[in-house]
Amino acid sequence: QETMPISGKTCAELLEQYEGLPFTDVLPLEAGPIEVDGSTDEIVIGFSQTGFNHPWRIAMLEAAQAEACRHENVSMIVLDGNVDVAKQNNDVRDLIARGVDAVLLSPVESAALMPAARAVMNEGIPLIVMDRDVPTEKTLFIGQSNVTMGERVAEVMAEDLGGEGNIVVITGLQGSSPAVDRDQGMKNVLADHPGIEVLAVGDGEWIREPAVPIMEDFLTAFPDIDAVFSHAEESSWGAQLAIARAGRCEDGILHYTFDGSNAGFTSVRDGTFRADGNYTPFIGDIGMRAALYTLMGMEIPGAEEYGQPGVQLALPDSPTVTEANAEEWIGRGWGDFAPPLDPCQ
Amino acid sequence: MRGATMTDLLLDARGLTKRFGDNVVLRDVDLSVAPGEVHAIVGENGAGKSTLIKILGGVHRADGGSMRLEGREISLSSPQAALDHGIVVIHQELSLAPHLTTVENIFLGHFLRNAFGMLDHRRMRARTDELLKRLSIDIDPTIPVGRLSIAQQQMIEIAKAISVRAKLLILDEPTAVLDANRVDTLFELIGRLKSEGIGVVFISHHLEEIFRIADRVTVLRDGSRTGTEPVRDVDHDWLVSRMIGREFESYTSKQRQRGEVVLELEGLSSEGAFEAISLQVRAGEIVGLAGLIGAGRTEVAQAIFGVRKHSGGTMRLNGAAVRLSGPRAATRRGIAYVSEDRKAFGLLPNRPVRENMTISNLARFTSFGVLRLSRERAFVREQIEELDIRLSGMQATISTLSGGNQQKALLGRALAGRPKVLIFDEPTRGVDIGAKREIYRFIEDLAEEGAAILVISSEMEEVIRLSDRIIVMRSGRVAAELQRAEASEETIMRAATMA
Amino acid sequence: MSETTPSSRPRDGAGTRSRQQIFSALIGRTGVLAALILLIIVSSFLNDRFLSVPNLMNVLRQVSIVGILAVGMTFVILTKGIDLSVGSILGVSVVLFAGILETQSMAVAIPLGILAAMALGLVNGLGVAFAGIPPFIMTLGMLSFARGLAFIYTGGTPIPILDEAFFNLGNGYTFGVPNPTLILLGTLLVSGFVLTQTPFGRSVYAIGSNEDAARLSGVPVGLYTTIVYVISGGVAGISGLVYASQLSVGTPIAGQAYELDAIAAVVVGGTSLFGGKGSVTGTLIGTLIIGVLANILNLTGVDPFVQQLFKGALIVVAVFIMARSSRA
Amino acid sequence: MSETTPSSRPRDGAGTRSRQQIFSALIGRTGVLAALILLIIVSSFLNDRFLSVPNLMNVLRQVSIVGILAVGMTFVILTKGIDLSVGSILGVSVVLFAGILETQSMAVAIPLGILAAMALGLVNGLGVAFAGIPPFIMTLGMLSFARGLAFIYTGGTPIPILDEAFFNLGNGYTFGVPNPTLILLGTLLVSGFVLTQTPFGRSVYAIGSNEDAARLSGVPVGLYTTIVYVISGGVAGISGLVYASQLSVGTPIAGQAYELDAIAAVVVGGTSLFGGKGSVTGTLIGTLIIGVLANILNLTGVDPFVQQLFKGALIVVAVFIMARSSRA
Ligand SMILES: Nc1ncnc2c1ncn2[C@@H]1O[C@H](COP(=O)(O)OP(=O)(O)OP(=O)(O)O)[C@@H](O)[C@H]1O
Ligand SMILES: Nc1ncnc2c1ncn2[C@@H]1O[C@H](COP(=O)(O)OP(=O)(O)OP(=O)(O)O)[C@@H](O)[C@H]1O
Ligand SMILES: [Mg+2]
Ligand SMILES: [Mg+2]
Repeated sequence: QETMPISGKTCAELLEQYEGLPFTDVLPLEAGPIEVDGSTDEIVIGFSQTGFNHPWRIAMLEAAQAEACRHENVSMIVLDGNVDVAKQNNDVRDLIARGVDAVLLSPVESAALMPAARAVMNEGIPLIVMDRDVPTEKTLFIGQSNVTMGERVAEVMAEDLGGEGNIVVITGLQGSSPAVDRDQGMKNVLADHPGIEVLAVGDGEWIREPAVPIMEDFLTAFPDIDAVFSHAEESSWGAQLAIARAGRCEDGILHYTFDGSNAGFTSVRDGTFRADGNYTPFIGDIGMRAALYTLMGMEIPGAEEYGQPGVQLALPDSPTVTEANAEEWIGRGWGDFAPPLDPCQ
Repeated sequence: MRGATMTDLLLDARGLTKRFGDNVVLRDVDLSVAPGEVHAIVGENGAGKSTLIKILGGVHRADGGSMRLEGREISLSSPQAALDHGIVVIHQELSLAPHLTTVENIFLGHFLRNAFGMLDHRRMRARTDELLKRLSIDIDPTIPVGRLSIAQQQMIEIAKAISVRAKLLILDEPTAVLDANRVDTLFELIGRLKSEGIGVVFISHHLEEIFRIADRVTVLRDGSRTGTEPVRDVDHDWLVSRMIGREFESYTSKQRQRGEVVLELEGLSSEGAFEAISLQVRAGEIVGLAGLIGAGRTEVAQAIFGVRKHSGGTMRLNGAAVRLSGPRAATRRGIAYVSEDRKAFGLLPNRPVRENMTISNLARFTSFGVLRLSRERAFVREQIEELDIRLSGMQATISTLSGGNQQKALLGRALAGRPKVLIFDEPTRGVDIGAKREIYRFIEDLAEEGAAILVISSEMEEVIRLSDRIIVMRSGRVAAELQRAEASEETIMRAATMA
Repeated sequence: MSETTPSSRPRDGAGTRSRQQIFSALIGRTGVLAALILLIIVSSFLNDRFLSVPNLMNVLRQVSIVGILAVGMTFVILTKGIDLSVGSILGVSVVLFAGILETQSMAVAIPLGILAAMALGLVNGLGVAFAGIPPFIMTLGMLSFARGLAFIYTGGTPIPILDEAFFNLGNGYTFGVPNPTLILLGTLLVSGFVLTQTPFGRSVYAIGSNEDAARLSGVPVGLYTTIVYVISGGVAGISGLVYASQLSVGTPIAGQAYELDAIAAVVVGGTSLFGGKGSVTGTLIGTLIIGVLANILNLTGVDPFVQQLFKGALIVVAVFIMARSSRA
Repeated sequence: MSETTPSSRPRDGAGTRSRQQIFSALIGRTGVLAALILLIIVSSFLNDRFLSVPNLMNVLRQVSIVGILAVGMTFVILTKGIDLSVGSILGVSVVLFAGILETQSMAVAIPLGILAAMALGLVNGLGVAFAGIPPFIMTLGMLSFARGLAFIYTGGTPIPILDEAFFNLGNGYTFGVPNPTLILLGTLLVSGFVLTQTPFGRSVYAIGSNEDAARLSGVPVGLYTTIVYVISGGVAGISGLVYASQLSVGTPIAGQAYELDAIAAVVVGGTSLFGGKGSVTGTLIGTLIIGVLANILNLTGVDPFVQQLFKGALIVVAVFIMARSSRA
């Protein structure tokens, strides 16, 4: 059986995953061929993704691929923006040149994809923007806000700490938009909690490896750390490893993190993390359905003005996952891998 | 040797043919060497001598022909294979690793190992000391060879060659960078090897050396063998005529008109290189700078050209004291310098001949900041004609020319700056006898046109032949100044070596 | 690995060789062009939209940023150097354009951004030419340093560019050709002219071919080497101008890893990393080869992970074929 | 840029110079060490925890991944080559360790992962040594190619490693020293021994110093050059082992851009990019200089953006000082 690009999964596997997706009731769509103007000709949907350097991005793609698998005349072209606005700009134009029927776009950078987005709309091709917005005309925007997500997680932290304490921050890749937004969210909250001091900031690049030496050095430099605010689950796991190595498990350093994977939720349940920003990648299938709705000439229920050009689809909020709701969320996050062993346990 | 039977021969190569693309550089060449024989090979630049040697050394594979060593057919697929057969080659290009020490270079490719298969440093050091002593080389064998002089490096190559038990030793122009004393040492060594029954193949452009040590000589012209004779049966003229395919017309130099003093050094010193050098060169005069290698002649030239700082003394150009900041300033003042080391300091190897010849004075071919290519081409064409440079066209990459023609192109470059003072450092190193004469004529013509010329050469014959006056240097000082009439190999040598 | 082997000494009387030389020179030069044409032909069969005018315009626009960088890189590589910092310098100029445009006009922002890029190039040049630091190391340090500057300047947050005129500069057309493409062509023409028609250009080749010989011939090697890095920096600034105006955002990560793409374009275009040999025309062709490949892989929807394989293999194969054909 | 200048030629009768040469050689070698010691002294004043045993252990562990890569890189650079693909090869081995450990034991996973890394190194080696592709280009292609492989193998999603014993390998201690540090030291000792005490090792220097000379002396240049890239690949695999076992995750982006860190460590450690000169001891010191700098910048809480500036400047300054002192 044919495998899909990137994920390397077959439609059978993807359809099985589809069952577990949380938002299949948003813009519901029957399985089966898509009929446009009475014909069931091949429909090609272009998907320009920010980059595939993070499994969150792949989970988003897989959700879209699963939706495509439900409709035998729908196929996809998937392009990798390589976390480079210029490359993604080119990719989108290649999709136009290729003559795709609709474009799904998850931009690297809001403003930078504006010209490409305009070009898509000028060609009369439906444009569904996901995750990060583009400040220009579009068919639909679907996304959550990393700023408010950051605020929620930081609120949990502020409450846990009772508004008093020393924290260190391990950011996502410097300059990348979710890192900037999550940081902004945290700063918004900390502005109200002057008792919480940021001791140091390091660049965890979304991954585990750089977080370990950074945290080790922070532990050396600061005898009293109450919490680690990290932009990525991977970096948090790395920080926990550093804590264990330093023999500081007893300090009870708390972890606040983001990404919303099942593994992350498991770590919350097991007490490794205190809170996990539940930023869902399962907008991929919604985006795919929105594109198909548009092609079929159907209204998108729930689409609303939102102060930017175009309309948006407001998603039900995904609550921040803490001890209280972790059990309930395991299996509803993304990714089917296990968290690492907690070296402190 | 003519009567020698096949089995007596150490090496018997027949019908060797070599093509590069569709350019046939060796055509059906035979070469045989008997044990204890020194067999010389001569020929013009590009005649195919080194190519022949490289086939014998396993660097190139012949396209045709066969080789027998001690009567057995051999086939050499790599330098290693040749070494395994006891064929040891000293190539024309120095092949030492400059960062490695003398010890390491000597044993490179056949390191001595201890019982554990690891390097046996002590044994290698001992063997090295022995070899160096045998060749009277006085150096520290544990410093990188890149820090040694070219002559010393050449001697190390020789030491390296005899460190393996060779049956056949092949030397491609080993004497090109050696001074008279070291040539003597080398020839003594060859004599000893001969007596041990080792066969030697020897290449040189210095024909007198052939008569000194060779038993037989083979002449190559354009890739074909034009003769093989016992040396005692032939003379200089025979060799030359076989090499260039015609008789050499004898040459008489014309009288030159001397003018004002153009270049004058007074008590010029440079720490560690030379001291209190005073000399004058007049317009229309050729002054020779003779001496042993290492006497400091190149350093003096470098100081004049502004490449080397001088700590004391004055330099005057047309009577006015000058201090040059570098080659650019020197070129602007009308000084040109042709380096002794063509490869390192002369050629722009992957650029066309045209660009090579004009790089020293592009301003001359520029107006309003833009190169005037037609003006450039005219100059280059003129020089090619003047110097009789043989090439496919001025766009040919210079490294595809033979050594002699490369050298001529660089002489042409020197003229781009319309110099009034020219310094030629070893202008005929590695150049064949035909090209050599053309270069002499060229230098003399320049002088006749009024240039002031300084010629540095380690070849006595050359200095004597060219110079109106000869300054002999020894250990960084002027040892003697000889007028043309007093100059002979003997007087120069005495001045150059007397303690 | 080295280019001169002991066996490479040529023979006299080159007459017999000349035909062969011309032939191999032609293959060498047209080899790259032939590869491009072949790629175009194959692509046009793989996808029928490939040869459409809008798509060709796309390709031309898409290659412009890296293409411009590659032109500057050509100067550096011709001198036997390398400039790993062009991506970061592009990043600095991009954030400067954005930052200055917040309060100033284009007429102020453009020259300032490009001057800053030239200044960074000047530091590279002085380090290489006068402090004796190997180009690889000098520009590796600058890669990190300049990127740091871009981050510090922006505080890590992208600066949006709202200037409409600036936007049009990067996204508009002149005589039906996308402006970025015109900027690329302009850079290319000027560079080609400088390299082939001026004493400076000639000297750049000489320095790369044999630096010591160039110095002894009176070429001001230090000065010219410095200028070459200033050019590379300035050209990175121009490329940054195209980037910023096309994408209307000053992001501090702009241009990350572009140096490798630029180097690849130069080398695929036939310029030797050993200096002294090559041309900006070759660089243009190299850029187009890489650009067309990326385009056709996208058009045919090849798995992006597999595209990485292709990209890696292409560089090697292209250089291998070129090495073969120029040896033949 | 080139190492010989017309004025740097020594004169005959080397006896007079030898004392000075020994002196400058000493400075050259101890220059790097002195820089490290100076950095350590300064650091101990900047932060009083710097010299604590746990922190020093941290530094030693932190440098191990790049340090091991740098040891392999030293071989390559000594031959005048460069290996830009080590980061990607590390990535391939990391995902392989993780993938194989899902179903197999450590005893299977470790050799397979390292063998795969050596195989990729072999491709590099054959390309450089026998196809005549310049090392920069060959390994640039491999950089992209191997990264593509890692992504394809994982489908882009990290593979967690749950094997307890494997985790302990990367995080445990032996004789009180962190295992990664021991692996680094082991790699270093073996490499140092090979480079200085075996015919192969000296031949590596000879190839970098003068490839033609080495060939003419009967050194099997092609074979040895190939082996050098196999070593570099294999050592990247070992480094990948440290990575995977420390972090217990097989992520396809493991090791991105590490090649530049490794090269920086080698060059700061005094090995010449022009081949033939250098040592793994120097590489260790270079690695430590970079590692200590990163550590002290973290300890003193310097802004990550500013850290980039320091890192860039350090590389250049270190090499500049070394160039000076070895010239003196
Ligand atoms: N590797 C090669 N590729 C192409 N042509 C070559 C090669 N090596 C040598 N040749 C040609 O072979 C001819 C013979 O060169 P060779 O080096 O044998 O001459 P030679 O007699 O040693 O000259 P010289 O006296 O200058 O050393 C040269 O003209 C050169 O063009
Ligand atoms: N190409 C070279 N490479 C290394 N050392 C050299 C070279 N040429 C000359 N030397 C050394 O430089 C020192 C200064 O000698 P210099 O060249 O000035 O003397 P010279 O009398 O001109 O000798 P030569 O006959 O070699 O030109 C000597 O030790 C000499 O051996
Ligand atoms: Mg020869
Ligand atoms: Mg000399």
